Amino acid sequence: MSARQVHQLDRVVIRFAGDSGDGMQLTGDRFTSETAAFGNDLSTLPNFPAEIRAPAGTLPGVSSFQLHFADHDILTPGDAPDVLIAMNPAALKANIADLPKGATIVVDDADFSARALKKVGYDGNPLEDGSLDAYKVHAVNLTGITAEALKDFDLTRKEAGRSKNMFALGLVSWMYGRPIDGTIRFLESKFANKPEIRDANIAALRAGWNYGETTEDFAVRYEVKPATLPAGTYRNITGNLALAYGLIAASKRSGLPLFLGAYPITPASDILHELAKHKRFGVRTFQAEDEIAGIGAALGAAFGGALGVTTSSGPGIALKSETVGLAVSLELPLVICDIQRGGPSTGLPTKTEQADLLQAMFGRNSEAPVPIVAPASPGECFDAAIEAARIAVKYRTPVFLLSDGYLANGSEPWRIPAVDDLPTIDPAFATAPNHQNGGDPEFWPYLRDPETLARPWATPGTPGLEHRVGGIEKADGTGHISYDPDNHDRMVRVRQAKVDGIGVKDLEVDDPSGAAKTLVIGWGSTYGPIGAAVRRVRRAGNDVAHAHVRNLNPLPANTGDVLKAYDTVLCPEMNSGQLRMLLRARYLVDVIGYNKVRGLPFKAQELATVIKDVMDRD
Amino acid sequence: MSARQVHQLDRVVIRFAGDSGDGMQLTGDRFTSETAAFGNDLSTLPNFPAEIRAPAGTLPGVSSFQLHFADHDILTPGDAPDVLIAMNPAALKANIADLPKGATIVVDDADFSARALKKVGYDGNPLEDGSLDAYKVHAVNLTGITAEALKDFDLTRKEAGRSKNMFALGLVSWMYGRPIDGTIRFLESKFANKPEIRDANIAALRAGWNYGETTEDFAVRYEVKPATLPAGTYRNITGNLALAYGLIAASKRSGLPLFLGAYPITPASDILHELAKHKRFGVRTFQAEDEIAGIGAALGAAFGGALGVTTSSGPGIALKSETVGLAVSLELPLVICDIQRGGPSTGLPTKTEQADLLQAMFGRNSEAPVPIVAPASPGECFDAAIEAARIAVKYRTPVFLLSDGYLANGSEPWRIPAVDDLPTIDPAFATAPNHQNGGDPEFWPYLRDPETLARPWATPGTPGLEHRVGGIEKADGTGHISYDPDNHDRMVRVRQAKVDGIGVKDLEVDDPSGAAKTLVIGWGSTYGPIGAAVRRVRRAGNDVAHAHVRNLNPLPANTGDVLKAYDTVLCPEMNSGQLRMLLRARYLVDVIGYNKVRGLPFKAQELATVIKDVMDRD
Amino acid sequence: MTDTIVDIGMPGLAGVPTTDEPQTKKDFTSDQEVRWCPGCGDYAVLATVQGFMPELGLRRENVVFISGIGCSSRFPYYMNTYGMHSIHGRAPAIATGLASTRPDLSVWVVTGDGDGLSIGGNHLIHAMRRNVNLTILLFNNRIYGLTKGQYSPTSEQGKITKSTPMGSLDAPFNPVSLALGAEATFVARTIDSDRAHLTSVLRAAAAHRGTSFVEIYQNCNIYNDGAFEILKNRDTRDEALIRLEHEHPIRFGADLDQGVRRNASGQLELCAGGEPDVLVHDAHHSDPSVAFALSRLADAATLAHTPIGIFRDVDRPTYDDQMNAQLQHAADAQGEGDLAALITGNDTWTIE
Amino acid sequence: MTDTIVDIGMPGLAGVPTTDEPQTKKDFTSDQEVRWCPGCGDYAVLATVQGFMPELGLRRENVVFISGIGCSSRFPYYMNTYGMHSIHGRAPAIATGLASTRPDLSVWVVTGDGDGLSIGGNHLIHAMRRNVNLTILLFNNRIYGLTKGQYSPTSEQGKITKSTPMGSLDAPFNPVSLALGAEATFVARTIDSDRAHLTSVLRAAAAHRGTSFVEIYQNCNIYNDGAFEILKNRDTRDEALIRLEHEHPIRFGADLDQGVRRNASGQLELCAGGEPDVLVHDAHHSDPSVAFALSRLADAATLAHTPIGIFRDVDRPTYDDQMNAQLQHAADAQGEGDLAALITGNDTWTIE
Ligand SMILES: Cc1ncc(C[n+]2csc(CCOP(=O)(O)OP(=O)(O)O)c2C)c(N)n1
Ligand SMILES: Cc1ncc(C[n+]2csc(CCOP(=O)(O)OP(=O)(O)O)c2C)c(N)n1
Ligand code: SF4
Ligand code: SF4
Ligand SMILES: [Mg+2]
Ligand SMILES: [Mg+2]
Repeated sequence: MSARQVHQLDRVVIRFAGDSGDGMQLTGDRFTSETAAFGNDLSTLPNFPAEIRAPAGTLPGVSSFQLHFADHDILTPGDAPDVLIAMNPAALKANIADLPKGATIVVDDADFSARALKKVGYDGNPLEDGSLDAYKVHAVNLTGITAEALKDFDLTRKEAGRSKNMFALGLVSWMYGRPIDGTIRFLESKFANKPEIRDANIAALRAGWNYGETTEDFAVRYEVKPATLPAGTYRNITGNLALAYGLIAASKRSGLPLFLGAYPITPASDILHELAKHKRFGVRTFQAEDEIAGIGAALGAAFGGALGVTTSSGPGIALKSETVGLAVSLELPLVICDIQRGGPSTGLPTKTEQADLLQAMFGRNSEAPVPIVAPASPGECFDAAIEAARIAVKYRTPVFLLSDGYLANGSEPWRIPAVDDLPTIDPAFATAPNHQNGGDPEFWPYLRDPETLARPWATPGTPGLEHRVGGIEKADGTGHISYDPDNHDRMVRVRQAKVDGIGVKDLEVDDPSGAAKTLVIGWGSTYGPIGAAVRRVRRAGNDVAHAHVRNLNPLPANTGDVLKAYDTVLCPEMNSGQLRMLLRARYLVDVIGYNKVRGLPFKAQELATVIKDVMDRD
Repeated sequence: MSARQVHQLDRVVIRFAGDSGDGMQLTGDRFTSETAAFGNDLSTLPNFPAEIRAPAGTLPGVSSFQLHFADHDILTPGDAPDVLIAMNPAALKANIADLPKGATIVVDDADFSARALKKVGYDGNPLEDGSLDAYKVHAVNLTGITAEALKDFDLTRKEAGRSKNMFALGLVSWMYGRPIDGTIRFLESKFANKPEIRDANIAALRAGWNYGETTEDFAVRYEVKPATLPAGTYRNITGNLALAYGLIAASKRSGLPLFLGAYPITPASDILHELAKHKRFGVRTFQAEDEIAGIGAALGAAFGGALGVTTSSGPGIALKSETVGLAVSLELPLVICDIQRGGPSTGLPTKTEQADLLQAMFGRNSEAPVPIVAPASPGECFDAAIEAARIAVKYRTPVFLLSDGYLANGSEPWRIPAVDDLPTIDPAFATAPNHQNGGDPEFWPYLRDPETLARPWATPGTPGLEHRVGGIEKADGTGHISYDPDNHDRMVRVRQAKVDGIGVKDLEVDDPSGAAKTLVIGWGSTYGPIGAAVRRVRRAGNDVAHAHVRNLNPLPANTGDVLKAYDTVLCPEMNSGQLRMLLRARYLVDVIGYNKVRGLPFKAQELATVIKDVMDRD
Repeated sequence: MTDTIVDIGMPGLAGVPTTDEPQTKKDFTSDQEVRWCPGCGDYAVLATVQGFMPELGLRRENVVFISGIGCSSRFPYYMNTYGMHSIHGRAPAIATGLASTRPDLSVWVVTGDGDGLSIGGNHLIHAMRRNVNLTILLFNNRIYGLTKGQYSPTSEQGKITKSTPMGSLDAPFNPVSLALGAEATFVARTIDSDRAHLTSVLRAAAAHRGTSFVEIYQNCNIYNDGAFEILKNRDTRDEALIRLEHEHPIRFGADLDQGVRRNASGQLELCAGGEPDVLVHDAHHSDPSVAFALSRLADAATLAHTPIGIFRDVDRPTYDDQMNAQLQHAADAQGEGDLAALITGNDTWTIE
Repeated sequence: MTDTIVDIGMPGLAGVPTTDEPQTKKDFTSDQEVRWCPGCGDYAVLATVQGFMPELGLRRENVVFISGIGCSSRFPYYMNTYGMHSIHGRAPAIATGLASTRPDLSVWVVTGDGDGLSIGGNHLIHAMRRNVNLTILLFNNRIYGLTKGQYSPTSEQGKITKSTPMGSLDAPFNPVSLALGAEATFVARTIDSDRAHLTSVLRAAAAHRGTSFVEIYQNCNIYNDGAFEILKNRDTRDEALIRLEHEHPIRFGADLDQGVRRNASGQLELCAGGEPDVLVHDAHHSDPSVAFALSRLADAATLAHTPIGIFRDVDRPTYDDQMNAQLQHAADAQGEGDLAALITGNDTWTIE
């Protein structure tokens, strides 16, 4: 390391921002890997426009990636960046408001022409008009220097300029002492058959590092020591990747071949893309003509004895609702993953939201109860997938898994579990008749397990168990069509009782002092922000409890007791109060809501303030 | 009238039952019209199988029609029949359990052969084995006598036998002194171009009447005096017919051409059939390729300035959910009629249920609030249609109208309103720019009416107001695409506030003594059974209040006060407790549920007992 | 699950276990009471299918019937095999998932003109495009039966029904033309009441590997009685029906006195049966154009000159076979998946 | 709402009010910033459509563009007319409701190969069957653009995409064949970059009364760049493109040295342009068979010998015209509806 002065920091929030075409997501991903490899705890927040590539240099075209890394365990991508890397005026304009005074800005000043500035509504040049005086600004001609550095390659200046993101990455890696060999390896394999591009990018990366090393512009480097997390082998993982792996794990642990029926939709598509890569695991992926065919095919596969899965987001889930009702009536295992995004309707396709809870609970005709699980962090998507499959197979029922855009694309270090520690799932297929009619053995497809109320799962190919199932009401037991009023009433109750009876873990309450009077309850991806906020409130010397719901239907048996044990219950949600409504209806507890639907995760400070306010009320 | 002895009765419940092919629905309809014309109050309950014509003489093939008529106002089709007309052994077997001891049975004994009996599981002949001793049984060879009576027509005995339903109608009409000239007129027009059939049926009808008049078999006739209802001109009407008329009325009173986009489904299809007849009213009916196209076309028509309507039942409504979300986002008027039926999935297509309330509330992605209205009786479907259209047009929003199979096919006398008394609906189309940009006038499609929060409705063809709308989140005001976090949060709140702010009538409470401590609250078609039950409880000397919710979203402003004014609140529903959940969540009142999902309306006696039990609890 | 696989010379059934035990119609008849209207054409089709199945000699437990909603879609309840009565229009999608995961099953779809061509049209054309190994029986009665008689996408224009009291407005689909336009590899048409013909078409459909689309004209004697009378009535059928047979000249009429040929401008036209240039039917031709032209001979309104039989029967790799091949290839090339290795990936770090 | 209706010799626009004020491309350009990727073929199509509209001389306020979801479906935002960016695949259904109620509007649908042929396939074929008076522009880039590059129903078999790393398995739709199989009355194909050809097709489509289906080959330079290179590249296009013109012999090649004729067995085949029996194109023929045969000339994988231009253009009463006629007829025959009489009916009784 150079003799440059080094500042110790316990945590840093850094944001890369540029045009959709500038490769900011890739740059962020790489810096994240370096940081993970270095051993910091981290949390990320990608943020990109719905358009593929809105015109260069415009505000709608800005894409960004935020990373929070620390020497201790952290829960969120950070409220406000300490450092902003801005690749053009638009990126600066679009992000400056989020920066606290004193923050560091590294900005590519290659094109701050009047035209470029006007395009984004700058009257003057912010680099000159003093409007950035409150920040530590490093204006560097990243494009120019990169092009210079690559002049020996046979690339046009324009082409060479494209590697500026790697130059920036090299520079920032130097600033924070990140190893770059991982990125070099990555570039080598990614551009294996485009050697010119490969070498150019690697050269740019190195040039960036050296630029930091050599120029006087950067007086200090920063060091963030590795975090001490629980022992184990770690990797960085996004929610969608963890979800895909969880589904494959569930397939392996159940011995059921995995069948995914899906239609592409943001932010769920990557699960389809990931699973499509793993055919050697016996994974079948079917890109259907629409969402209805996607879930239909998954249900057909389930009828045949596969682990049927369908993945989508809000609008696609709405289309599946009639078929979900059929699955409830057929009582076949099915996992339905809803990677929630901003709505209503097309809404904000690339932004996050958790407003599909009530759709999952009630979004189909008549009484059709469906279990719901929801992971609280990217890594938990792995466990949630296995849990959803477990419930689906054991109870012969469709199950909703509610993730969201933030979990899907956000990442965190994940302790890799030992395969043998993963739960096993027993399909317990029916193999023989289960009823005697006089002397003759018969198979009754709706004769239930008295304990779980699950019906037998007899798949085609099993001799002697030939039977027909359908969406018309069935006679309890035989499963024959029945219009009998009392039978219908009984079946409605049994389907409800089966879901209500599903065994789920008790709700855990984090209340270190045990003296808290206020409980903050949440579900899904608000876990991080709530957890971080609660820590702040405690650091400020107050007692507050936090409980996070992972099984939303049925709710943990102790939920009512937990709620009633506190004077005040606050439920922050990125919706208009959906879990809040369910809790109030069920337990008649005056749960208070804090609801913001901005397409972005809560900020820890924001929630800390809200919690404090609520506590001060009484 | 013959010198036969005449018994005065205040009310009679009669049920016609036979094969799907025996024309029981028609017979019931005719007897209902005669009874209406006679001036009794009445209530009907058709009940038929999902199969078009299950094989003759089998239990699944039995179709029935129940009619309750009285000399006072009544609220339900009656709990148990005083008289059963059974056209064959299957009809007897399928209905006998519903008859109280002492009831009268008129049964066609034309085919009580061993084969026929065995087909329905009779070991012996019930007409001979004494199993019917507790009833007044008239075994008459209706088929034979009818054939005899028609022997002069050139019809085979088999063909002639088909008129036995008219013979039965004639006989029963005689028993209760109903005029039959209306039916004769009906037959004359129905079979105008089949003179042979026409005359045969009329002859059979007369023969039936004369049979009663002449044979000794029927010793008594019964008389039920006309009821004294509020002054006015009345007609008998079913819920589906009233709903169709209500939509046409809304079209006339708003000046908006009516466009129905629908896909056939039981029990909603008859609304499509009815509206298709009224092209002279400028009504356009579009039988779409599916439910999604049905609502899509209706929405397209609404964009063009029509009164867009779509009609369906549970499974079809589930398919429409994504498009409902689009309508919420576009903020265009749209009326969505859900004629609820038994579920989940295909369920019990021809049976009633009220289990789509939560689907209407929450059945789509993200936060997409939609107003909901629900008629309480067949006749009220007329007003509900107008109310739904009023809200849709005034607030530029999709509106759900929740009817059900019982309201749809059931009928009651309906006081025909004077057209001029019907509310008028002002489309208030936008005709000019609503914003100044410097000097230039602009049209902002999302610039709202400060009071209703409704946006302007500018239809194509209006010069100067050209604009684009879409399902992506829009900037408050301009309506341009906006991914701005705060704008999204604001829009979510505004859409909710608009619906919450809809002006709806206060909840009326029926509490004559004002001393009741228990409130029974319901919605939809349970109005009749609850009302009748409440009367019984009161007749037994107890105080009980009844409130019936017609606007389910938003709920009437006084709902909370009403609930809190009683010690005990009971909410009977033909679902697992859907309104109950909404009330508990919103008002934290411990509403008790009574929930039966049998595909049939509640019985008054059943509810009376439940109410009494609840009252005795405290 | 599969065991004895005897090659019965039917590519469509390769991989489906057979049985040596003799089978009869009764073996394929379930204990459920049939609930169609007396006289419904569905009875005839059911009887023929039940009577035909034993010929295939498949293990009953490896046969699955999947249907949507409609009178015809009640079909699976009456077959003593595995079956699913699903929801309106979705059977092809559901069957696609089942067939793609279970090569050891013989999967049949039963649908109607409303179920398959109205709400389910998209799933149907996509199934044919993908060429999933399914046999689709579309019962075309040119009406919505179960919902009591509205017009359907195959009803003749101007049809008066409950929903169209002044007559329907839209031109009907020609299911055979639609299937050919959707890249179908097997397309046939037959009639409920013609047991022999229906059986021969079922045999060819079962033999075909890929999506076999079979349109069955079916009489709804309650809401559209006599819809196909012209093709059934002794006096009219010979003139109205054109029976297609592979490699045979296309002749029809009481004594084959009429035929089909191509006229100067390239269109097909009717001619005397004796003409030398009468078209010889080639169901196996890779180009669907002639089959398409044949599908246009019928008069949409009267059904005069309606060709029945197999319009097209060509080979194309099936979706499910290719999917299974990719799985096999992946496993062969990279070895069975190792879960531990997968979830570990290449970028890890360890904390003691 | 309608006023001055000048007959501009375009049946498809009869009833749509025109204006005398001169219009320019700018009049049809909205103030919204276009957000497609630089280089996207959509820009070319947008420019051509905006440039073409003034030729029609319609009142801007009587023109409506309705789209689904996809990159191409952002189109309406950029047209300074009325417009709706609806939901995925549903534009044809929405447009059907609008067109049926508003004969005074010129209704355009913009969709993509995924929007229109995958999720929206059923609405598309039914719109064509009904022959609603719409013009449907299907932007076919043979890929899902907006969702970042999965294969689509028009992608060539074996296509490697994010969702098909080992290659796609299903045979693509030929949109023209599908449309012809779905009873379409106007079917054409053109190319984003060929402004003159695109304009001529738009003109004919607008003139046609009924559903005009226009497939536009559109380059997605991000996820499927060069998909139509063979049809655009100077060196290959003459050999690859077959330009159809009504009543003209079907010739192609640099100096029209190639042609299309019908061979002995009745199939179309390529031949020397000079051959006497080169097929003369007849877009107005009532029988779609020849048009269908032409649609099969193109090689689904390479697009070699791809016909462009108008395959079919025939008259058939439109759904909306017939619907309006029924309303008119009902009113004429029975008089305008009387609400009071309607709700009263004939079976009433009065209580004083
Ligand atoms: C989602 C949904 N929409 C509508 C219906 C009502 N429905 C049941 S069957 C049917 C059409 C039946 O016609 P077809 O498919 O031709 O079958 P058929 O009864 O004529 O044999 C309809 C519209 C339904 N059950 N589900
Ligand atoms: C109901 C629903 N399903 C899926 C999506 C995601 N989605 C948006 S556009 C699209 C396909 C776009 O392909 P195409 O129609 O060819 O348009 P292009 O982007 O290629 O122009 C998909 C799958 C959605 N928005 N809504
Ligand atoms: S309604 Fe028609 S199709 Fe349905 S069962 Fe009866 S006859 Fe058959
Ligand atoms: S992704 Fe492709 S289709 Fe979409 S805007 Fe970019 S270039 Fe055009
Ligand atoms: Mg049918
Ligand atoms: Mg595309």
